[in-house]
Amino acid sequence: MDNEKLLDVKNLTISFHTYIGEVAAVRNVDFYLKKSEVLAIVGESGSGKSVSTQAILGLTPIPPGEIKSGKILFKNEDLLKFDEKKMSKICGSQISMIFQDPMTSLNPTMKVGNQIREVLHQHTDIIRRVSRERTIELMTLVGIPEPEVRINQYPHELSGGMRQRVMITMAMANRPDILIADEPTTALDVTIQSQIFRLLKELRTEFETAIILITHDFGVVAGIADRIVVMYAGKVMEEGETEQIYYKPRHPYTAALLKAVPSLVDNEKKKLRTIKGTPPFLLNIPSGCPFTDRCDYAMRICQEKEPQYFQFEDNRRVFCWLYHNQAAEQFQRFKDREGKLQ
Amino acid sequence: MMKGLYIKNNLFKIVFGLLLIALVFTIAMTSVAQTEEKVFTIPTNGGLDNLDPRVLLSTAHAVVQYAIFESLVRTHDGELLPGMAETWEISDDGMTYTFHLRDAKWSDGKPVTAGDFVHAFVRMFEICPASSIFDDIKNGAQLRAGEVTPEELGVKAPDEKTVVITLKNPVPYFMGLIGLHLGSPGREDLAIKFGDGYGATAESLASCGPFILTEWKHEDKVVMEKNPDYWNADKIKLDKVVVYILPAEQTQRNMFDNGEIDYYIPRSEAEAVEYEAEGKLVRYVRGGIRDLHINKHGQNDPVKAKILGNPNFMKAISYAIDRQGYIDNVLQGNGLPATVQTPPVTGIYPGKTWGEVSTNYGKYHPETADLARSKAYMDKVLEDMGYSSVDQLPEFDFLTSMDPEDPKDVAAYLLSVFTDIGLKINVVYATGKQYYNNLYKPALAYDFARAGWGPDYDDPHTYMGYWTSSSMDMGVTFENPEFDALLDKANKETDLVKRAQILNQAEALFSDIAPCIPIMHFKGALAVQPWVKGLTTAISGLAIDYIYSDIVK
Amino acid sequence: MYVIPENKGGGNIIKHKQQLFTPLDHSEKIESVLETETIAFWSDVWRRFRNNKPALIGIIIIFIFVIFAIIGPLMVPYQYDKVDLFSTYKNPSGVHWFGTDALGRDIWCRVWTGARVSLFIAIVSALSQMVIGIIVGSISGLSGGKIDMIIMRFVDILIAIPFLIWVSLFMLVMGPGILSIILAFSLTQWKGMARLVRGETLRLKETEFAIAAKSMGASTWRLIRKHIFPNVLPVVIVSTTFQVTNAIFGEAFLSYIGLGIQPPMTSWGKLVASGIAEMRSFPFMLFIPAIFISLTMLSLQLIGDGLRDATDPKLRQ
Amino acid sequence: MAKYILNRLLVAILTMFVLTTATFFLLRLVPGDPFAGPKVIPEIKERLRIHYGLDKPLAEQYLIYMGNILRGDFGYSLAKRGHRVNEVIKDAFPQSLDLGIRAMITSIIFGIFFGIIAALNRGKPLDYLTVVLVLIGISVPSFVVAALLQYFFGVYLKILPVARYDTFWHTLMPSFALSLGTMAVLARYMRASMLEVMTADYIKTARAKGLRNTQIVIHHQIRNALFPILTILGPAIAMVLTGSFIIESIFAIPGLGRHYVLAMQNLDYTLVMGLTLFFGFFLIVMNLLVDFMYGIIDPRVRYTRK
Repeated sequence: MDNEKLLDVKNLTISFHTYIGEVAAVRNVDFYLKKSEVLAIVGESGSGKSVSTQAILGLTPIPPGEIKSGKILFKNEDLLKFDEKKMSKICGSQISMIFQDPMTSLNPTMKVGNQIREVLHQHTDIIRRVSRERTIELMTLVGIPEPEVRINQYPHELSGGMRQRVMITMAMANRPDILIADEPTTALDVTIQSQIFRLLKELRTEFETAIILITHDFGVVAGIADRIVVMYAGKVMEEGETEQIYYKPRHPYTAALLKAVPSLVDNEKKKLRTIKGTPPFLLNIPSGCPFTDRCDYAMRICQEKEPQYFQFEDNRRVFCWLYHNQAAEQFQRFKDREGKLQ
Repeated sequence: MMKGLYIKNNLFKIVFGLLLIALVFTIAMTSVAQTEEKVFTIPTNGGLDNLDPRVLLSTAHAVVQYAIFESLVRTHDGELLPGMAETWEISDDGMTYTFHLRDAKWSDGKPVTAGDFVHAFVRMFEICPASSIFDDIKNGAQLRAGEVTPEELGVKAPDEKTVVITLKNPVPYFMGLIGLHLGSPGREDLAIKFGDGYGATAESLASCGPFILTEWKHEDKVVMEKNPDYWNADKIKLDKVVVYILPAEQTQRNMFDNGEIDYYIPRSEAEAVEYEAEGKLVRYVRGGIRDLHINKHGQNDPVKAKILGNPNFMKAISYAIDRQGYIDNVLQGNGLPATVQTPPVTGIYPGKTWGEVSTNYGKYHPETADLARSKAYMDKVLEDMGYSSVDQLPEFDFLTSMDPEDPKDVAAYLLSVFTDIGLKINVVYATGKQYYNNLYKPALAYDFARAGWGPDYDDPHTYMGYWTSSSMDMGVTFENPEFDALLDKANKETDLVKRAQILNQAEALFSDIAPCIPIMHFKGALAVQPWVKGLTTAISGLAIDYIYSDIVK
Repeated sequence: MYVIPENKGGGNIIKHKQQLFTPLDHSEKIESVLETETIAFWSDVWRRFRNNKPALIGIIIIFIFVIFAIIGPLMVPYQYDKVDLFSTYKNPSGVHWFGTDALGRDIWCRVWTGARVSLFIAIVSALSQMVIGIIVGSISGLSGGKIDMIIMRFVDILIAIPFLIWVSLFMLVMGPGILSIILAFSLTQWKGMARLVRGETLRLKETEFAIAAKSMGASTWRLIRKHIFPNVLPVVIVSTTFQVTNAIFGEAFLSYIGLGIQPPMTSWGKLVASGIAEMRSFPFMLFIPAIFISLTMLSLQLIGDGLRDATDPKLRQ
Repeated sequence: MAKYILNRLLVAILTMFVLTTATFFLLRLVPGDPFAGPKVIPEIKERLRIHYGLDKPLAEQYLIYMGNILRGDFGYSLAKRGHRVNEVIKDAFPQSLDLGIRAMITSIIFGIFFGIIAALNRGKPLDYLTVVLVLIGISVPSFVVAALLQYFFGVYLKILPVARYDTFWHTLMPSFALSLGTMAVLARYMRASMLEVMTADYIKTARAKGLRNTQIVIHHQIRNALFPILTILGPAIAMVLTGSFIIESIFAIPGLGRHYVLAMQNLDYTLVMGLTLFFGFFLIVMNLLVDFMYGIIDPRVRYTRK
């Protein structure tokens, strides 16, 4: 079982030291990734999903950040113990990442060709002349038209979709084992979004790259992800296979998130719902479940005591008191109201 | 992207290379500069703008002009030497001077002619701001006013080698005047050729003095080299004279300490004492008066005019001034308390100084403060005005210059005196030009003005002449017909002893009632490098005379 | 269907199970309350400023200087313009704490009198620049169009000439004196502030709350007072702090070239200028006022930096 | 781009026009007579006024002056008799320019260097040390620095010439004294700019690409941090220009700044006018150049202005 796990994040806790105190951004988070699998990490902004994935590549700014505990096992080696030199061998070659805003993620004063070549030169002994051809080849592969022209352009001269394709070229240049895509389409419009996802799917098939897709939008997950991890306030709320989560959400938060997704099937009938309130500020961690104040099914215990993970047979975990045997009454209410989804 | 790095490396190489080259050059140059030339180096504050002696008047200009031009005669170390004139005769009535020129050449090879002197004097009366000191020359003032033609001026050239000057008064100090750089010959051809730019560049000038102007880098330096054709060239020992323009006095002192300049005028007595301890100080006598002018017209305010025109008011202030205390403590002795306008060292007739002749010293103004007398005088003023206390006096404007060459602290001391006797003062602190503008007629925009006067020639007349009614100089408001008549009489008197008596009488009258309070006479102090030999000083004219100096290192 | 795990921390829960597993009312949930933005903002700024040690030291130094400017001259039995010919050029001692100058005037007294003048000039001119800048900038930003263009071209012209040149020209016209210096600084130095305020105004004009306020019929004045002014204030305050330093240097420069304060009144700039002349023989005459100018400049810089850090929206959170 | 340049040029010309007019009339408001002086006779003063056309009505003087300026002639100086203002500028500008360039280079090299050092060591002793140095640079008046340098290196250590502007060694102290303020400002900006870039997304990208820290600093951070610095070069040039007023007099450098102070004190209308216009013109041109340079170097600006 374990050797199937390409990446295994265990008990990860990350805090940020700010002038007003310590903010616990990620608390005891566990998740894993299998070979050529697509894992989606879903959650609102501030849920800790970006922080925990950036820690994989050692991108957590230290200080103010501090990794308080945990392990990130990549091919059974703990990445957190790697020094800069070893880490730079992994980054961009075995694990790479693309970011939310392709405008700001590309160096504005450097030609895109050079930015792509940089990653080739960094990890291979390829000579300059060949690297140019290779770059053009890669750009063609991700569907950038006229790569010979684009290679000499600056990021601002490209459209948003093209920029993200450049980012993907860079990320895929060395055929990594894992690609972390941090909200890759948020800044793009809907048609481009689907193109990018199609591209990611193709690349995954072609290179057998495992993908961690970070998003706040359940809508984009369904078509691509194999498994889903739902995060909220630095905690994993629910984890399971896509289809199960999608059709049978077991955490009230997951359910609420799903209700916020516009459905293509029957958007006429249903009103789009949003979750009331805002996520808690993680400076003072609430004593109970962090979702309590926004939860429609909150119980007194939720305010007082942090829930446990309830492990289900079908490889699902839920972080909620509803599954305690004494909460049957409230659980029934949940089942009745959210049953429509199931 | 490695390009950026390469450029940076190259830049470092370039910078490093340049530094290395500069180092090599500097070392090379310093070794070349070690020559046996005798170079005398002079500091000056600046204001070296036009070297035509007729255009602008300043110490800085004079330092160069005395070296590159030769007047008819030259005063050196208190002695009258021949100059361009080999010999001269003075008529018995003292009104006609005939000068016979020697054979001399300008630096461009043209001979110096009597016509050059005529041109110089005509030009002086036409454009020179200070030409009034030559007003004793016949028709001089009239030429300036445009009333006569240049041909009628009392300076004539009967032939190439003779200059005849006719005066309207037989002034005894005329030989001193004619030795001023103002009276040096000028070049009409160059003046026409260069127009407004004449005198502003080294190229536009021809030299005829002991040194030749060879380089003039504006606001930086003036270089003069020994004139081999100078009539007394055998006695000139310096090969080169360099004038550096150094506006900050602190810089001058630093350069002097580093041996980069050959003399330095200490800016305070404290500095002078330090140099005295090093044995580098030369103390000398210098003419000049620092005084306080009172505008008796009170800026056309009748009440003020009544107060300021009252001699008792003048004395109330004068007796409150502690001249000796000020000089001893603030200037550490670098000055003489002035109780009359004319400094005692001033010459009057052969063998006598004014100090030995005048009977007015200490009589009308005190050396140390006498506050009781001051108060007595003030009470008289208050009585005349019908006031009961000093507080009723109006506020007075005290005009003071901010020219950095003037020691500001005299004004500050005077302010404290005003405060002591209870006057309300409004300080008008004006820049150079604005100061003169306020001070002079017709503006006379002051009640009190801190002023001073430097001698044009070594005679008491230079200190009194500018207080006559017709004078336009220095914002004076004496306007006393009796005083005017005495001065006029003195200038017509050929008997020097009688003349001295008349001047003494005029001085007594002036000191008693004139709206002018003398404060101090100057003492000069000069720090000189030990290798400089034969540097002399003078009461008037070129204060520091280096023409015949030598450098012995 | 489900496999319910054992309760690990069970005992506690079972005890109160009835209460613990009852649903929570809405009223029992904590609603996240949004405080009034400005109050939260300023207390936030203060909190961060307080943690900035250098800035606090700066404030303390300036405060001490202000106190001494007020009481310093009264602490000694001398007056700043009182000439004492019998104690000139005295080194600092128990009698004259900072020594005396060429006229025997007590330098302690003169330094603090100079502090009054320098700080007064600096603060008043910085404040008046601020007022002019805010007025011109907000008029320009709010009205837009031609008025904006004309004002901005005018500002361009003012900016084209180095500030010392403008100030010296104005000083020449108005004659030396404290009032002239303040006027010269105020009349020529509001340009940066106006630009700043205009930029902020333009930006804020487009923000939602301003548009909302306008659509609800708020008057322009109200818009400025309630919405634009509080938002512009942080940048304005920071910029004013730096203007104070400019004014202190400007005054020193004017005094050095002789266009500054009239004697016997003095200022730090004047004291430094005369100190430079006496530096070789009496170094204390330069160092004492120079240290005060430099410390003041340093403190103001620290305060300015601290304020900037404290109000920087990027650093908030 | 062409339209932008044209617009900027028009504004520059308008600025020069207003500047000329304002200075002309402002100077005539100054009380005093440029020909006043010790022992100056009124008739001679009057003659000089006529000679320099100051007796004409103000409007006529203005028109004549504007006409001359269009021909590039600033006329004769009133106080520096016999000197054309053009010549004065021509004589003095090279020294000021030389000094300015040296000071600018010094301040740019050291300012940027210190800024980078401080930013890279943020929160460490080296950062504090640099910040303190920078603050001292800003806090001590340049004329105090100049006077101290002159005494220390010239008189006390005797390793550098006290004053004047002659060999390379002469240029060291004045250009260093002049560069201090600008150096400090540049260091502060560079530090802030570096820190801002440090948090930029593309730095994260670079790290995710597996670039090492030094590579990131050199290839991505410094390069991008330098661009905002360009915008303050204009004001920095102005600072160096006016900073030279006092430095030039302390080190006896025959430059423009010294003339400016003297001309002001002497009410030398024509010289003050000429120098003000020259300074203005120079600054406007420099600002334009900096702007255009910015447009050329920074691809983002180049794009948005097309």
